[in-house]
Amino acid sequence: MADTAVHAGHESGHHVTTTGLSNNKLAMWLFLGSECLLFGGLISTYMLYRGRTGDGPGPNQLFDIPLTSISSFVLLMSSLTMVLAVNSAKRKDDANTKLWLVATALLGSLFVGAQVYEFTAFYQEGIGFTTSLFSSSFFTLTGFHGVHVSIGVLMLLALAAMITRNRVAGDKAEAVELVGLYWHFVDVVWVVIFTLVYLIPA
Amino acid sequence: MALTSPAPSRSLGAFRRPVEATGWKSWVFTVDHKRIGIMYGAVALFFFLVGGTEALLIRLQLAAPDNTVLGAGLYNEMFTMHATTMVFLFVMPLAAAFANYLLPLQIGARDVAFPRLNALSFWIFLFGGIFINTSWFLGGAADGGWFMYSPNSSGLFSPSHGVDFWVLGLQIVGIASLLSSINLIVTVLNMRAPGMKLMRMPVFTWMVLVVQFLLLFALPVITVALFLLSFQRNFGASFFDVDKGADPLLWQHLFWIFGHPEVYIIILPSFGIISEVLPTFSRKPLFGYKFVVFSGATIGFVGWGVWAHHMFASGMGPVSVAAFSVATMLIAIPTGVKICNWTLTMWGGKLWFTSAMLFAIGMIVLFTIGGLSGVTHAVATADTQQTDTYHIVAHFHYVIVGGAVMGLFAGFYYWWPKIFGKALNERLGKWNFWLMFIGINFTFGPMHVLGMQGQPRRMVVWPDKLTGEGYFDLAFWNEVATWGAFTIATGVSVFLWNVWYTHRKAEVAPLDPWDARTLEWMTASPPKAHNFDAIPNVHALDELFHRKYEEVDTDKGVRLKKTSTAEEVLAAEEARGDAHIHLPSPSYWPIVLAFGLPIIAYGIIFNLIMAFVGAAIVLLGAFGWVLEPSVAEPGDYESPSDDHHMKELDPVG
Amino acid sequence: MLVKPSRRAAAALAGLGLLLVGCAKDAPQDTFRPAGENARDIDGLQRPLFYVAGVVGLIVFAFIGYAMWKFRDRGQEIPEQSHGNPKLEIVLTVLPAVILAAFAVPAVSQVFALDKSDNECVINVTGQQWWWEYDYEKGSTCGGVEIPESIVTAGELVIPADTPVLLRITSRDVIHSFWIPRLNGKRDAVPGRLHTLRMHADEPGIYVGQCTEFCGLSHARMRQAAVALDTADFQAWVDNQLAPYQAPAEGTLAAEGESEYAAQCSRCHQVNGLTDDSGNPVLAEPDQSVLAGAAPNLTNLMTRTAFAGWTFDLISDECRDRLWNEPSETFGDVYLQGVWMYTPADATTPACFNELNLREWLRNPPAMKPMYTDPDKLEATDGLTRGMPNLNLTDEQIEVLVAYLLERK
Amino acid sequence: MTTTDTHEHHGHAHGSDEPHIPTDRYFINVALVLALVTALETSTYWWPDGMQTVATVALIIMMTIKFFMIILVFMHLKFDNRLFSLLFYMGLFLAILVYCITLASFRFFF
Ligand code: HEA
Ligand code: HEA
Ligand code: HEC
Ligand code: CUA
Ligand SMILES: [Cu+2]
Repeated sequence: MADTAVHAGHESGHHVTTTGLSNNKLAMWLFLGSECLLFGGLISTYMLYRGRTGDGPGPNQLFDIPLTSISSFVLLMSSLTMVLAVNSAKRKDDANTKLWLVATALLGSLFVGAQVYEFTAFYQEGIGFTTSLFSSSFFTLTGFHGVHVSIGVLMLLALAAMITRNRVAGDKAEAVELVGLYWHFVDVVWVVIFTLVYLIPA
Repeated sequence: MALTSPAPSRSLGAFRRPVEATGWKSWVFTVDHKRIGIMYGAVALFFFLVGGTEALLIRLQLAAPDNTVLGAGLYNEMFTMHATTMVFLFVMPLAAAFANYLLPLQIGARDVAFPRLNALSFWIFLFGGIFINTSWFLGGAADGGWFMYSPNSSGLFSPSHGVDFWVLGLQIVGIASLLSSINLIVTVLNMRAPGMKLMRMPVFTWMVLVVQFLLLFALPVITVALFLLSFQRNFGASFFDVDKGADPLLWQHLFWIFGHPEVYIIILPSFGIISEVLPTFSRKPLFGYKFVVFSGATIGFVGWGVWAHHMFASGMGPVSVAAFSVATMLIAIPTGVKICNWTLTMWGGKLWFTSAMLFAIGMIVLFTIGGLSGVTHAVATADTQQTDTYHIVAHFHYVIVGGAVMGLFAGFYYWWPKIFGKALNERLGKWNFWLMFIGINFTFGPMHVLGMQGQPRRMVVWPDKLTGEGYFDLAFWNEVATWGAFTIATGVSVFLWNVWYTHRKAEVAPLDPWDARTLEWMTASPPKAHNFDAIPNVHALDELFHRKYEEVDTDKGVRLKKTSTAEEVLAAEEARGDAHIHLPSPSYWPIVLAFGLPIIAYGIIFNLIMAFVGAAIVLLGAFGWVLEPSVAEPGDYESPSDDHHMKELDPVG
Repeated sequence: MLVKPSRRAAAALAGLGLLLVGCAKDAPQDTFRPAGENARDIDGLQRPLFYVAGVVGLIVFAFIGYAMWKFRDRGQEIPEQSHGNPKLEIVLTVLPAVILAAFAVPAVSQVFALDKSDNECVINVTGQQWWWEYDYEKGSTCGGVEIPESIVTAGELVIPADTPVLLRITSRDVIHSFWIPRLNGKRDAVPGRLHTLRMHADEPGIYVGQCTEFCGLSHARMRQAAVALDTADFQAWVDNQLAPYQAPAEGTLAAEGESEYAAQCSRCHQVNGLTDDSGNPVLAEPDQSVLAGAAPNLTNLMTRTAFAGWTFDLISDECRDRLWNEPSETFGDVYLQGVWMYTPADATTPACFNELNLREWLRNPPAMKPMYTDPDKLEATDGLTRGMPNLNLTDEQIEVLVAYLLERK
Repeated sequence: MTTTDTHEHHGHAHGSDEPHIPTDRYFINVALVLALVTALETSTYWWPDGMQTVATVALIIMMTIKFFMIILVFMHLKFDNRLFSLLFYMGLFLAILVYCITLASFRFFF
C-alpha cells in the first residue's frame, strides 16, 4: 500500500494530510478494526460448536496446555521484539531494526512451528479437519490465525530484506510501524484465542 | 509515500512502466479516480442489463399461472443470480462509481488516498463479476436464493458448481469492496481541502463515508460465512451439516449480520445523491443539514442491531424475536427525519423540475412506500404472515428500485455534464423518469396484494386454483406486474438511448448548468486529470454557492444576487493554480494482481494446480506493487500539468 | 403463451366491479380472512398497522405534492438560504417515535402470547423435499378424541375444529416453512431443531397453505392443507385411519395391484397391515432409497384430496370447488368420503376420483414434479433419490396399481 | 470526532504530531508484566476443579488486561491520535455486540 496521491506544491517528501496523520496508518487501523469482525465470527463459530465433538475427542482430552502456553509465551515475546524493532527504526538504527525484525520473524516461525506440531499431534490422535464440528471450527479458527502469523513472518522478512537492500519505498520507520501494528494485532487475537479456546474449560 | 525515496524506475527490469495518457492503455492501467469511476459505472450498467434481463425472464415466467417459460431448476438459478447481480454487481459498484468519481472532487482532493489500490478494487470487482457469471456456462449458476440458506446450499443438496462460483465470486468481489472502503475512508478523513471541515462536507460525501464504514465492518462477517460454506463444500468440513450436530441458524445469523447493513449500503448513497439534487433544484440549502448527516450515521449504527428481523419465522425464540422487532421499528425514526428534511428542503424553494429533480422526488415517494411496508414487517407477528411472500418482494423492490436505483438515476442526470461535459437530454430524461416511475408502481405495487393474498416468493409456478376473482385475481395482478417490468425496461432503454444520443449529438454543456452548490462544480467539466489547478480553500458548506451569490440590499429588502458566475469563479481559481503538479502514475500491477484471484477461484473448483498458478500471479503482482514507486521516474513519464491529453480522451469510450 | 392479456384482464376488471358490490371470490390463501384464533390475533394487529402506514404515507405525499405545486418556479426570487429549524426537527422526530411506540407494545406482547405451547393435542410435523409428514402422537387427546395409536399421514393435516392444536415442526433435510395463512403465521422447519406452532380453526373446512422457505428444486410444489373436522367427524377420521388393513378381494385388479405394490413400491412406501405371502408385515425401508429417509404413507391415500406435496388433485376440479365451498355443517360428511364424495350411493366408481393425475404420476413422477431422481446425477447422495423416481411402469402395472390404491381409503 | 476537525495544514505534519514513544526499557517492563499474567493464566489449568467458575472469571479478566496492554502500549494507541482508537474500537465494539447477541440467541450464555 505504499501509495498515495500527491498534493501540489509539497515536494519536500512529506505530503500533508487533513488530520496530520499518515494515510497508511489510518488504513492499517481501519483494516484491523475490520479484522475484529472476522476473528469475532470465527471465534463465535468455535464457541457455538466447541461441545459438538461427535464421536471424536473433545477439547479437554486434546489440548496440551503446557505446550500451548509456551508457544503463547513465544508469540507474546515476539511482540516485545517487534516493538523494539519499531523503536530502533524510529531512531533510524537500521542494524538494530533488522535484528529485531528477524528476531520477531523467528519467534513467529517458532509459534507456527509449534502449531504445525500441535496439528500433527491432533491428527495422530485421530482428529482431523473433518472429524467433527468441534474439530472443523477449531482448525478453521486457529488455522486462520496461523495464516495471519505466517503472512506476518513473510512481511517481516521481506521488510528486513528491503531495508538491507535499501529498497523501502517511502518512510522506513513507518513501514516498520505498520508491520508492527499488524503483528501486535495478530498477537492480541491469540491472547483471546488462548483464553477462550484453550484455558476456559468447555 | 514520499517521492524522494530511492527506488529504481524499472523495478523488475523487463517492464517499462505504462505511461500512456490516451488510448486503451490509458484506461487499463489508469490510477485516476475519475477514469476508475467511469469504468465502475460502465461495468455496473452492463450488469444492470444482465440482472434486468434475468428479472424480465422471471416476470415472463410468472405472467400467467402454471407457466412454462423457465423450468424449476433454471428459475431458481435465475432469481438467485438476478439478486446477486443486482445487489453485488450493479447497485454497489454503481454507488462505488459515483463515490470514486465525486468524492475527491467534493472534498477538493487531487485523487483518492491510494490510487493504485483504487484501480485494484475495480479490477478485482470486474474479474469477480465475470467469474460469477461464467457459472452459467460451466455447469449452471447458483440456485440457493441470494441468502443461500444452509443446509440447502451444501454440496449434498446443491451438487452443481453453481454455489461454489457464488461463494468464491462473492469472496472476490468482497475483497474489492473492503479495499475500496478503506481507501475512501482514508480519503475523506485525510485528503480534504483546507477549510473542508467534516460538517462542511457535502451530504453525498457523508453518506458515502457511512457506507464505507458499513462495508468495512459488514464484509468480514460474510467473509466468515462464505469461508465456512466453502470449507464445507470443498474441503469436507461440516459447519452446516445437521447430521453432525450443526445448527443451520448460524448461517442465517452470519448472513444477515452482513445482510442488513448491506441494505443500508445499498440505500445510503442514493440518500446522499438526492440530498445534493434537492437543494440545487430548490435553490435552497438542505433543510437541517446536521440532522440529515446525523440521522444517516444513526441509520448506519442502528442498522447493526436489527439483522434478525429477517428471521422472525425461523424459530429463534420469542425473546430474540421481540427484541429485534423493537430495534427494527427504531430505525424508522432516523429515516423519517430524512424524509421530512427533504420535503422541507423543497418547502419555500424555487423548484426546477429537471429530470434529476424528478428522479429525486420520485425516489422520496417510492422509498416512503417501501419504508412504510418495511415497518409493517417489523411487527414480528404480522411478519410471520408476510415473510417469504410477495409482500416482502414488494417492500424491498420499492426501497431498492424505487429508492436506490431512482436515486442513482438522479445522479446520472445531475452529474452527467460534470463527468462527460455534455448534459443528458432533458426530454428523453422525462420519458425515462415517467416510464420508470409508472413501471415501478405497476410492477411492485400489485405485489403487495399478491403477498397478502398468499403468493409466496421463489415459486416457479403459481397454480391457477389458488387465484381468487376480482380484486383477488392473482393471475391478473401477476400479469400487471409483468407489464410493469417491461415498462421499466422501456424506461431503461430510453436512458440507454439518451446516453448514446447525448454522446453523439448533444452540445457541450455550460460549466455550471444547474447553478449548483458544491466543490465539484468549481472545476472544469470534465475535470482535468489533477481535478483542481489550485486546491480550493473552503469557507462554508455549499462553497460554490457562496462564491456565486451575495446578499444585496434592494428596495424590497435583502435579496440574494448572483454576483459572479461559475466561469468567473473557475477563472479565479485557475489563476492561482500550481504550475507543476505530480500525479501518481499508471501501473500494471493492479490488473495483474486482480487477475490472479479468479484463477485461484477456478482452481479451487476445478483443479488445485490452477489455484497455485493464480496464487503465483497474485504474489507476483504484490511483489511488483511493493517495489514500484507511486510516481514514475522522470524518464518514464512526465505527468501532464496541462490538460492536453484530456481533450483527446473519449469520455464514454 | 406467456401473457394472455385480454380475457383474463377483462374478467378481472369485471371482478373488480363485482368486488364493489361485494361478490369477489377470495384467493384461498388470503391472509386477511383469518379463520382461527391465532390468525385473527395477528390480523387484529396487522390491519391497524396497514391503516396507519397508509395514512402516514398519504400525509407525506400530500406534503410533497403541495410543495411541488406551491413552490414551482414561477420566476420568484431565489429563496432565503435558511438552514433548518431544530425545533421542528425534534417534533418531527418525536412524532414517528410515538406512533412506533404505540405499536411496539402490542407487538411485543403478541409475540409472547402466540408462543404459548401448552397443549394436549400434539401433532409432529416433518418437512422434507418436497412434502410434509404428520405424525399424531399415540396417547394424545385432540378435542376429546383419543389417539390410541400413532397415525402417519402426508400433505393434508386433519385437525379437530375449534380446538387448539400444537404442531411440533422439524425437517429431515433442508429448511422448510409451514404456513396455513388463514390459521396462523409461518414457522420454519429446521433440521435438528424442534419448533412449535399453534393451530386453531374456528369451523370445519379446508385451509390451504404452502411451504414458504425456499427448499430447492420443487419448493413451488410443496404445498399443504389443514382440514378441520368437528368432534364426531374427527373421531370417524381417526377410526378410519386406524381401521385394520383390508386386503383386496381375490382375483380383482386390486389384488394384482397388491402384489405389484409389494414388489415395486413397498420398499419406499408403507401401507399399514400389508403382509407378505408368509404373513409377515411388509415394512418399507425408505432410508435405503430416499435421501430424506421417508416416503408418504399410503395406507389411506384416498382419504386425501391431493397428493405429492399436496400439489396434484386426487379429486376432480369440480369436486374440489364444491368441497372448498361446502358449508361448515356439511363439510365433514363430504370430506370423510374421500374420492367417493358427491358419488351416488349406487355408483361403483368414485365420481370425484382424478385418475388421470394419479396415472400420470405413476408413469413418470419427475416429469410432473421436478425431483432429483436421475441415477447419473445422484453422486452427491450416493444414489439416494430426492423424490420419487420414474419406475418405468407399464400401462398394465399402472392399471392394477391404481385399482389397488383406490381401495386405500 | 473533534480531533479531525482541526486540520488546517500544519507545515510538516509528521514532525508535529509524532506521538510520544516510550523507551525500550518501558516496553520490556510491560512485556514482563504480560509474561507474568500469562504464567498466572496458565496456572489456572492446575487449579482445583471446584474453582472452575472463579478460574473462568479470572481468565476473562486477565485476558482483557493483556488485550488492552498490548493494544494501548505496544500498538501505541494510548499515545497516538484518538482517531486511531476511534476507528479500531468501532470494529471491536461492533464485533462484541453482534456476536454476543448471536451467541445469546443460541442460548450460549444461559
Ligand atoms: C435499500 C434497501 C432496504 C431498505 C432501506 C430497507 C428498509 C427497511 N426494511 Fe427492509 N429489506 C430489504 C431492503 C431494504 N429494507 C431487503 C432486500 C429485504 C429482503 C431480503 C430478502 O429476504 O431477500 C428486506 C426485508 C425486510 C424485512 C424482513 C422481512 C421478511 O423477510 O420477513 C424487514 C422486517 O422487519 C424489513 C424492515 C425494514 C425497515 C423497518 C426498514 C426501514 O429502514 C424503513 C424506514 C423508512 C420509513 C419508515 C419510511 C419513511 C418514514 C417516515 C415517513 C416517518 C414516519 C414513519 C412512521 C411513523 C412509521 N425489511
Ligand atoms: C438491487 C437490487 C434489485 C433490483 C434493481 C431489482 C430489480 C428488479 N427485480 Fe428483483 N430481486 C432482488 C433485487 C433486485 N431486483 C432481490 C434481492 C430478490 C430476491 C431474490 C431471492 O429471493 O433470492 C429479487 C427478486 C425478484 C423477484 C422475485 C422472484 C421470486 O421470488 O421468485 C422478482 C419478480 O418479479 C423480481 C423482479 C424485478 C424486476 C422486474 C426488476 C426491475 O426493476 C428491473 C428493471 C431493469 C431492467 C428491465 C433492465 C433493462 C433491460 C433492458 C433494457 C433489456 C435490454 C437488454 C439487453 C440490452 C441485454 N425480483
Ligand atoms: C425410491 C422410492 C420410491 C418408490 C420406489 C416409490 N415411491 Fe412413491 N413416492 C416417493 C417419494 C419420495 C414421494 C414424495 C414425493 C413428493 O411429493 O415430493 C412419493 C410420493 C408418492 C405418492 C404421493 C403420496 C402423497 O400422499 O403425497 C404416491 C401416490 C406414490 N408415491 C405412489 C407410489 C407407487 C404406487 C409406487 C410403486 C409403483 C411408488 N410410489 C414407488 C418415493 C418412492
Ligand atoms: Cu419446502 Cu419450500
Ligand atoms: Cu433487514
